[in-house]
Amino acid sequence: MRGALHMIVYALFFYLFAGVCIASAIMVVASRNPVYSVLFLILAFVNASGLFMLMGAEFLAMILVVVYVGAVAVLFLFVVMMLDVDFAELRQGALQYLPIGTLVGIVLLAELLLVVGAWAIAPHVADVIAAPIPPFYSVSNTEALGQVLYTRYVYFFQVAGVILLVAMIGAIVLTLRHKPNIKRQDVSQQVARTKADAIEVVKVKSGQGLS
Amino acid sequence: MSETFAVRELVPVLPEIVLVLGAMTLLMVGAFRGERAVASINWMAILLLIAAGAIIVLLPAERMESFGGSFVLESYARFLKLLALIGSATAMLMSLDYLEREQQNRFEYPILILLSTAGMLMLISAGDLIALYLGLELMSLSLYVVAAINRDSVRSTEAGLKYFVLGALSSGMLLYGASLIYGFTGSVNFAAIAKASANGGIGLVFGLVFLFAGFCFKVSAVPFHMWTPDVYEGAPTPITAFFAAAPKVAGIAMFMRVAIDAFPNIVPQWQQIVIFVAIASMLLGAFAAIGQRNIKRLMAYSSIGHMGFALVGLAAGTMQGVQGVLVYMAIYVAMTLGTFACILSMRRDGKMVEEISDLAGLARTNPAMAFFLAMLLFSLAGIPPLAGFFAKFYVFLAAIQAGLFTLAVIGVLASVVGAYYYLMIIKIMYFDEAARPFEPMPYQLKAVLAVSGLFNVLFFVYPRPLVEAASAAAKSLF
Amino acid sequence: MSELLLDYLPLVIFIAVAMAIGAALLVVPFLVAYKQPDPEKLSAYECGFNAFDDARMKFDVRFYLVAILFIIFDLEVSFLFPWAVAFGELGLFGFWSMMVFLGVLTVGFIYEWRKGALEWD
Amino acid sequence: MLEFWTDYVWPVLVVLAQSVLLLVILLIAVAYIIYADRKIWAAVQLRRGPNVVGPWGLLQSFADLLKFVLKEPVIPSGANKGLFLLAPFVTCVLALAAWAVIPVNEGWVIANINVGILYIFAISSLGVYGIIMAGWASNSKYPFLAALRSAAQMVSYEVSIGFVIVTVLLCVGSLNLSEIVDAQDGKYGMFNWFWLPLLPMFVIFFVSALAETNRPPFDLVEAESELVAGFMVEYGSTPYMMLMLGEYVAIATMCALGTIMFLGGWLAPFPVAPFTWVPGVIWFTLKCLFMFFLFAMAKAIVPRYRYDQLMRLGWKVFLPISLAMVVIVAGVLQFTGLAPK
Repeated sequence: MRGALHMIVYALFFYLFAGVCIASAIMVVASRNPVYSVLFLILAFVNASGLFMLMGAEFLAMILVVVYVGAVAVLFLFVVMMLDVDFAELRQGALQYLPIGTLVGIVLLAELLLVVGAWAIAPHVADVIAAPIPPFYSVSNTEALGQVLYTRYVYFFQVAGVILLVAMIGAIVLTLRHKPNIKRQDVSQQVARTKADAIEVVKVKSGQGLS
Repeated sequence: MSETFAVRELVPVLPEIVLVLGAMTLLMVGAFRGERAVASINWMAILLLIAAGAIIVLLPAERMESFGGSFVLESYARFLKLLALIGSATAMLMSLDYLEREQQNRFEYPILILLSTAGMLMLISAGDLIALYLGLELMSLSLYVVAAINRDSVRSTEAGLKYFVLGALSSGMLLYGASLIYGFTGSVNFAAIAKASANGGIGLVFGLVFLFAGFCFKVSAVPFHMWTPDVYEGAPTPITAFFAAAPKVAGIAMFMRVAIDAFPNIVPQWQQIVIFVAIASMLLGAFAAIGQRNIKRLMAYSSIGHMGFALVGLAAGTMQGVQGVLVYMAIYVAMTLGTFACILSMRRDGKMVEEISDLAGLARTNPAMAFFLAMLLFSLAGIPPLAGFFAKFYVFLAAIQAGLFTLAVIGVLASVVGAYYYLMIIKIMYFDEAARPFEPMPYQLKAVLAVSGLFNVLFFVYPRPLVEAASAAAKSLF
Repeated sequence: MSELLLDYLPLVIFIAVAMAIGAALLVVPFLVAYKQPDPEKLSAYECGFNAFDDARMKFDVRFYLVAILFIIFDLEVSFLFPWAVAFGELGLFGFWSMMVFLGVLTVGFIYEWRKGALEWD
Repeated sequence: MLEFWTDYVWPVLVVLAQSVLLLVILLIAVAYIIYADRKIWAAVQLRRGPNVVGPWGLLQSFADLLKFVLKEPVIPSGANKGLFLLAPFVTCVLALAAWAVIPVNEGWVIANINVGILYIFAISSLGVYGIIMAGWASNSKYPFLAALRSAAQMVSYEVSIGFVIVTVLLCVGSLNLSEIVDAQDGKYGMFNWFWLPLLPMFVIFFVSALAETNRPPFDLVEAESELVAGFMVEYGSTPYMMLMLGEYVAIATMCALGTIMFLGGWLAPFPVAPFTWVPGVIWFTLKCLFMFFLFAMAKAIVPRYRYDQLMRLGWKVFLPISLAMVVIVAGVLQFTGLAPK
C-alpha cells in the first residue's frame, strides 16, 4: 500500500516534469518570437532538472540549472535579443522545411517506438559492469562523483579543461574587438599620480594671462 | 579510496601532453609578446608537431593502455597519429606565407591548430566512447574557430558558422547514439561493448546508426556532406588544406576503431551502412564535382569522393580492408596537400584566385608547377602507375576478397567518372589559352609540392615501407 | 520513492506556497484598484518626447563575451564543487589533478587579461 | 486509507503550515528590513526617515503595501503583456523559494536537502531572469539598457560567489547547509567560525553579494541619474512592489547565506552558559540583521561605481583573488592534514 502510493506520487511528478518538458520543447520550435523560444527552452531545462532529481541525481539536477539555465540560456537570451531578427521572414523560411522536418520527425519517432518496444539490455551486461564505485547509497552523489572524477577519470577531466581553454580562446578570437580611440582608466597610473606632477603653480601677472 | 595512476601511464600520452603544454606555453608567449612573436610561434608550432611525431616514433612499439583502457596506443594509432601530425605540420607550413600576405597573422592560429591536432591524437587513441567524444570535441571546437578566424570576411564567418551548427548537430547525434549504446551494453569501453553485444539487439543497432551518422559528418561522407563545399570554399585556403587532410585522418581512424573494436559481433549490420555511405559518397563525389568552377569547391567534392573510396576498405571489414584504408589515407593526405600547395600559389596582383579557369595555360607560364599538379591530378583520378592508383587498388582488392563485388564495380565506375573532371583541369592547363602568370611560389609551397609530387610519382618504385607499416598497423587493431 | 526524494517534497510544497503568494499579490490590484487607461499613460516612458525608435536595439558584442566567459568559469566552479566535497578523501593525486585543471584555465585567464577581454570600454 | 492520511496528507499539511509560517514571518521581516534600510540611510544623512505611520513610523511598510495594492496597474501598450507580468512573479517567487533550504535553527528547515548550498547558488543565478524579462518585456529604452547592464553585472559576480562557496566547502566537505553550520561549532565559539580563517573570502562574499543583489554601490541597474529607475521604469502597483520585494528577499537570502557560511548560523558566539540559553533562532536573526546592517551602511556611505570599474573589480580583482584563495585554502588543508574526514 505504502509502496504503491509512493509510486503514484512518483509517477505524478514524472509525468508532470516530462509532460511540461516535452510541451515546452515543442514551444521552443513553434513560438513566433525567438525570445519566447529561449524562455521555453529554460522551462524545458528546469523540468529536465526535475527529471534528474527523480532519478536521484541531485547534484546533476542542480548543475543543470546552474550551468544551463543560469549561464548558457543567459547567453542565448543575449544573442537572441542582440539579433534584430525579422520574425516574419524567419517563419516563412521555416515553413518551407516543415514537410521534410515532419517526415524526419516521424521517422525518428517510429524508430524510437520500435526501440522502446523491442528494448532489451544485452544479456552479458552483468559481466561488463564493474561494481558501481563508490557504494551508491552510502554517500551523497556529489561526493560519489568527486571520488572518481578527479582520480579514476582524470584523463577525461583534464581533457575537459583543455576544451574549456579552447572555448576561451575561440570566444576571444572571434568576438573581441578593440574600438579605436578609447580612453581607458589606468588605475595604477591614476593612483601613482602625485601633486608635483599634476599641479603647477604659476605666478600670473595681472592683465597679461598665460602665454 | 583514491585510485592513483603511476607515471608510467602517462608515457603513451606523451605526444598529446607535449602538444597541449606547448600550445599553452605559446599562448602565453603570444599573450605577452603580442603579434610581434607570430613568426616564431608559427615555427615553434611546427617544431612541436614534429617533436610529437618523434616521440611517437621513439615510444616502445608494443600495445599500451592508459587510464583504464580509455587511451590506447598500438601500431594502428601510431600510424594514423603520424599521418595526422604530418598533415597538420604540412598544412601549418603551407599557411605561413599566406597568413603573412593576407594580414591574417594572428598568433592564435597555430595554437588552435596545435590543440586541434592534440584532439585528433586523442581521438585516434580513444579506447572508449567518452574519450572519443572528448577528443572529437577538442578537435572540432578548434576547427570551428579556425574556419571563422578571418572574421571580417563574410565567407569565412559563414563557413565557420555552418561548420559549427552542423557539427554541433552531428555531435548531438553521436552522443545520442553513444547513450543508446551505453544504455544497451552498460559500458562505454569498446572491448566491453564488444563483449556485451555478442548477439546484437535492436537498441544497439540504432545506437550504431546514430554513432555512424556522427562519424559520417566528421569525415564528410554522404549523406552528411552538405557542409563540406561551403566550408571548403569559405574558409581561408590554408585552413581548407588543413581541413582536407588531418581531421579526415582522425575521423577515419575513429570510424574504423569503433567499427572493428566495439562492434566485431555485428559486422553485417554496420557493413550495410558503410557500403551505402561509400557508394553514395563515391557517386556524389564523382558527379557533383563535374559542374564546379571554383577549385576549392571541386576539392571538397573530390574529398567526399575519396572518403567514399576509403570507406570501401572499411566495408570489407577485414584486416586487408583496414590495411587498404590506411594506405589510402596516407596517399590521400600526400595528394591533397600537394594539390593545395598549388591552389595556395594561385595568386595574382596580390590576391588569391580560385577559379579553375585561372589555371588556363599554366603549362606555358609555369611548366614545373603544371607538371606536378598534373601528376597529382592524375594520381587523384587513380591512373596507374601513380600512387592514387595503388590506393584504390588496395581497397578494391580488399572489397573483392570480402566478396563485395558490386561495391568494387561501382567504385571503379565512380573513379572513371571522377577521372573526367581531373582530366578537364589538365586539359585547361595544357591546351587552353595562357592566362597571366601567377606570382612566384613561396619556397615552403615549392617544397611541399615537390615532396608530394615525387612521392606520388615514385611510390610504385618502392611501396613496401608504407604497405608494411599499414599492414602491421591493421594487424594491431584486430 | 527513496528517502532522497522525500527530502525534496517539502521543497516543492514551499515553492507552491511561494507561488500562491506571488500570484495573489500580482492579481490583487487588477481586482481592486481603480483603472482608467489612456494612450499617453500606456506609452513607453521617455524624457519629454515620444519615443522615436524601437526600444530593442542591437547592442555591444561585449555583453556576449562576458556571458561566454561566465559560462566557462561557471563550468569551472561546477567542477570544483564535487572536488571540494570529496576533498578529504581524494589525497594528493586528486589535489594535483585539480591544480593542473586550474592551471590550464588560469593560462586561459591570463590570455584573456592580456588580450584586454576583461576591459570594459 | 489510514496510511494515506498518516503518510501523505498529514506530513504535507505540516509542511504546508511550516511553509506558510516561514513565509509570513519572512515577509514581515522584509517589511521591517525595508524600514530599517530607510531609517539607517536617513540616520547617516541626519534625517528622520519614515516617522508618520504608526509609532516611529513602524507601520510604514504596511501602508506602502496598501498603497501599491490600490494603485492602478499600468501595462504599457507596446509591452509583451505575459512576460511583463511574469517578470515580477518570477523575481518574487525565486527569491522566496531560496528560503526553503535555509536552516534558521538546528533542524529548523523546511527541506533539509543534500545540495542546499548548490540550490541557493542555482536560485540566485536564476535571479537574473526576472530582470532581463522585465527589461525586455517593457519595450522601452531605459529598462532594456538596465536589463543588459544588470545581467552582465550579476553574471560577473556570480563567479566570485561560486569560488567563495567552494572555499567554504573545502573546509566542510558537504553541500548541506546545516552541516556547514555544524562544521563551525567548536570550543572557541565565534573564533571557530569561518569568518576568521577565511576573512578575505568573507569580504569578497560580502561585496559580491552587494553586486549580485544590485545593491548600492553597485545599483547601476537603477542608476536614477542615467536610467531613471532602470528595469522598473514601466512598472507600478503590485508588480513594482513584487520586484522590490524580490530584491529585498534576495538581500535577506544573501545575509542568511553569509551568516551560515561565515558567522556560524544559529551557533552562539561563546559556547558558555548565558549565551547558550538563548535559542539559536535568535542568534541567527541577530547575525542576519548584522549582515543587513552592513548592507545598509554600504548603501548609505559608498558612492556608486562606474560601470567599467564595476566590471574591472569583478573580473580583474575578485576573480583572481578568489581563485587564488581556493588554491591556497586547498593547499593548506592538504598539506597540514586539516581537511575534513
